[in-house]
Amino acid sequence: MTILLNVFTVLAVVAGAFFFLAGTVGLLRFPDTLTRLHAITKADNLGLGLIILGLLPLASGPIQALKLISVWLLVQISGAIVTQLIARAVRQGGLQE
Amino acid sequence: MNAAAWFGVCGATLVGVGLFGLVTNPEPLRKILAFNLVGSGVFLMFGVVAKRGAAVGLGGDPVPQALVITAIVVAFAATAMAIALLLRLFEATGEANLDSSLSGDAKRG
Amino acid sequence: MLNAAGLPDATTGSASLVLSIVLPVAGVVLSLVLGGRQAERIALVLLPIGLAIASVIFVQVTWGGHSLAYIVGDWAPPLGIVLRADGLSATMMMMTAVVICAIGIFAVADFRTPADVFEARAPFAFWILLLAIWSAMNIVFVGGDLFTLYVALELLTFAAVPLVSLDGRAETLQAALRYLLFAILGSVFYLVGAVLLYGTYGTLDIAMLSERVHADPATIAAAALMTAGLLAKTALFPLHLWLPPAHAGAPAAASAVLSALVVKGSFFLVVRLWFDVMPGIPGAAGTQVLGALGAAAIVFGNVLALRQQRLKLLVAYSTVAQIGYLFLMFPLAFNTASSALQSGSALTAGILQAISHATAKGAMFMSAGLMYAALGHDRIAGLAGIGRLLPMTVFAFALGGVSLIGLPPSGGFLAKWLLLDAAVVSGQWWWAAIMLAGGLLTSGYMFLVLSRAMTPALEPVKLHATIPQYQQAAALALALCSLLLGLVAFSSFDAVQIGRPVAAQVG
Amino acid sequence: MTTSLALDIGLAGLILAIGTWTVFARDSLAAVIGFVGYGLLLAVIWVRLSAPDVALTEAAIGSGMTGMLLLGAAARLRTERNHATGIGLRGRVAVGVLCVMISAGLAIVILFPPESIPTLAPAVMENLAQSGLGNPVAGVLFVFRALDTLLEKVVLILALLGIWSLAPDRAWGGVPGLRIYLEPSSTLTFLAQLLPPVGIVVGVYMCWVGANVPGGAFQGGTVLAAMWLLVMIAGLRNVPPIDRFWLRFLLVIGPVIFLAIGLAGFVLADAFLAYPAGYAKPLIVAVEVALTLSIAVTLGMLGAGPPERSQHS
Repeated sequence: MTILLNVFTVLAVVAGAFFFLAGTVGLLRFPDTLTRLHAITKADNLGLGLIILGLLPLASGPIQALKLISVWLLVQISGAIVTQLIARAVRQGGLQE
Repeated sequence: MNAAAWFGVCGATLVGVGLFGLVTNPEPLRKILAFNLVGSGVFLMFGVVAKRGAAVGLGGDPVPQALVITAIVVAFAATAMAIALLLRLFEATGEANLDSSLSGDAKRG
Repeated sequence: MLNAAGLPDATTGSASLVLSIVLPVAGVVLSLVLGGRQAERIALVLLPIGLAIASVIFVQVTWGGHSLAYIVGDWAPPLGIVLRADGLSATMMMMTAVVICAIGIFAVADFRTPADVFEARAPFAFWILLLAIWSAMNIVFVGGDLFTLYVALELLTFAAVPLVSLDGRAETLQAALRYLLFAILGSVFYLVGAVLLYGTYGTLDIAMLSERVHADPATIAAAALMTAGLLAKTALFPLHLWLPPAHAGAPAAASAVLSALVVKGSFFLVVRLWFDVMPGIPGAAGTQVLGALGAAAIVFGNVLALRQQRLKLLVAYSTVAQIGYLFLMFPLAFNTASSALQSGSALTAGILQAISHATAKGAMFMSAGLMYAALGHDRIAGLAGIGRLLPMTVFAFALGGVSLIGLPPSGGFLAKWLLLDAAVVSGQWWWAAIMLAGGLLTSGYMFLVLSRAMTPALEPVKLHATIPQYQQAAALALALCSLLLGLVAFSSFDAVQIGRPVAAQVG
Repeated sequence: MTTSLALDIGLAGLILAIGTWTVFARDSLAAVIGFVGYGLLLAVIWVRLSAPDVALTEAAIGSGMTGMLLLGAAARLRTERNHATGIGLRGRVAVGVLCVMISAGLAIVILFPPESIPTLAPAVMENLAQSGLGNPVAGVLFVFRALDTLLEKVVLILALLGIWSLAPDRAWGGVPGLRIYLEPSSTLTFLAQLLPPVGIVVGVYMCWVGANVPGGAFQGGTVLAAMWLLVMIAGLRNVPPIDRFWLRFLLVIGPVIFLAIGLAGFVLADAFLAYPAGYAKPLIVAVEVALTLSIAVTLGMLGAGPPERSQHS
């Protein structure tokens, strides 16, 4: 049983890392700010979600598992809202590229 | 060369890099940023000294760690005051640099 | 009397050390809550009490003949912090108390909360910052742990910087920012030294360090970096750029506090570091370098003072020069036999020089401020007739000058006499030459100012503001203190030497 | 073992790279944004150095609050064309050589420690039980070196007073000039309604648990201050004018209680800042709670800056 869990963890974490990589590549390659924002937020949220999913079996107890999930939720919320704010600032011509 | 030694070298280099920025960069905002860099370098050296002193089942010697917590708060207070002074100077004179001719007569002496 | 760690067996009656720190801090905290008008009252109430505490400590140390120590929180070093007051700190605390009382009386007229408003910015800030500077100076003098001294230095800096830009003019904001940047650069260097010392010896307590210190690369690096940091805060010659605009731009009472006291705080730590923590480390080369920087400060400071057009800048550059004098004592206190710094008459001379400069410079900045208020400007060329208008102020300025030049019976004279004597005894004649040249240059710009002030004005001088008598009296009192300091030579004992680790050598 | 060493070396290299970049980057705003990332990575290094208390402080104050102040300043100074000419090339080379020597010297001294590493860890551990605290760092901060912690709180108050004293005379007693989103954007309001409850729970938890596990007054206070600033920036709460009595009272409640308990040590225990036997823990927790309140208000007002508008306008 533990082997299955370990395999699942490795797979999930690797997939998560891949999405982070994809997000970074998007950040470097995409032409303007809005698309870069899009790439970063989508990829990183999904990547983090996968990594945390992978780490859940290793958590020492339900409390620590809940803490991991709350980390993910907080990053989700703050990431999404900050992206909205930056996008609004860009659209109003605040921040030039 | 364990991890602590590497972080020590990293801290020492940060002190040098930050010092270079603090002395040579003309913009006061960048000087304050460089000061924070030097500060974090020094605190890392405190952390390495603490890690070396780990004993009796503790991850590190708590005394330097407590000193670092106090020093971080003091460094923050210095940064906050420097930034408030800089912004107030920018409002009062429209420019934020240190070598303008404002205190010229002091220069001319 | 003192056990191994430099602690008296029982912390007898030295609770006064704690009071000297805690009372001004309590004053700061209370005035912040109670608001502007109360801040002034609290400060004026605390002035005599603080003076009384400083005198109690001075009496306890001098009559008891041994240094006081107080273990804070009942945890002895290396874990805990101890407060130590030896002869050195007792004399400096007395000087600080006297100067702050005089400046407090002087500042009542300039920093009074107007009747129509509950709280005004400048008075509220000034009185709290004055109390904060007092508590920071007291901690610098009695602190026994290098990290507590670091926090005290920061307390001193954060209380001094807002004083520079208290009247909000643009150039004072720039001077305050440059001062703060130099100060935080100095404190970072000090911290690097502290971490090296702790990494090598496992303690930051001064007495314990002095027993364990031996010359190895880490200690030499720590000594060099800490000294460099403290020199930046003391504005010794190459690092003096921030001082003139900062001290000249501040209001009269503030520049008196900055020049007389704040600069002495970091200087005192250099003395503590070199004479108490590591007397054997610097060696001949180190002391000669410090002496050379002092000599350069004397020459440059005085020459630049001679060329100033504005009185407050002249007095500020004279501070840069006088700071140079303070560092001449290091090479003269170096005992070639034991290749260590000897706490003898040279140390007494240096502390006497610091005390006489503090009182004299406080008086000079106060009188310069009064002349500025009376004439509306402080151009030296336009000082004609002020001698007749404000005789007491110009007299106080002149007495301060007498002490800086070092004419008998002033404290400056006694300090220079002891330094010259040490120079002759140790055969380092070049320091004697520097001192005499410095004395000549100082008398140069003093006569420059006084001759202008004494010339009768062609047309009657219009008074911008009426100057209250007690302000002039405060400046004169401080100048008289500096003048009569020389008479201490006839007293039988030498207060500074009490509690010095090495046997006091009769000067 | 080598993989974690490789990770550490990679982390140290990354930190060095970002640090150097923030010094040499041309655009100040980009450098400040880089600095915030640098601060968070630094917190990870503190975890690797097994100093969780310091990691919390570095993340909260070192990169969080400092980052916010720097970002605010960088944004306001963007319009200022940087025409200031720095030191000439010869000067830069000289300073560079000096800095390289200092760094090399420090690195050598760090790499070759003394034979017997001096440490106070055993001394702290044996005396910690007496104070009833579980967290050794909190023990050092509040029992062995309580004077430093008290003075440091006074330093924070003085920094705030220094910043307030920069205000123009007409604006004294007025409202600090915090940049506020005038037209309430729905997303920021959503964040300012959702995050503070979580933040307050986390802050209070960090302060409460600080006596036994990593946490403490400073870290908890900073999180609370961040939440207060968020609510003010989103416009849900207006910034309080600085002459309010409750504001001044909360500013000083921490040091006042700490000082009172310290002075009580004269009578109850036998030294200033000593705690009577058996009552150490409750007294320290009381001090920590008061300090957290004070720190939250002080850091909040430090973030808000000097007063700019008098209350009536």
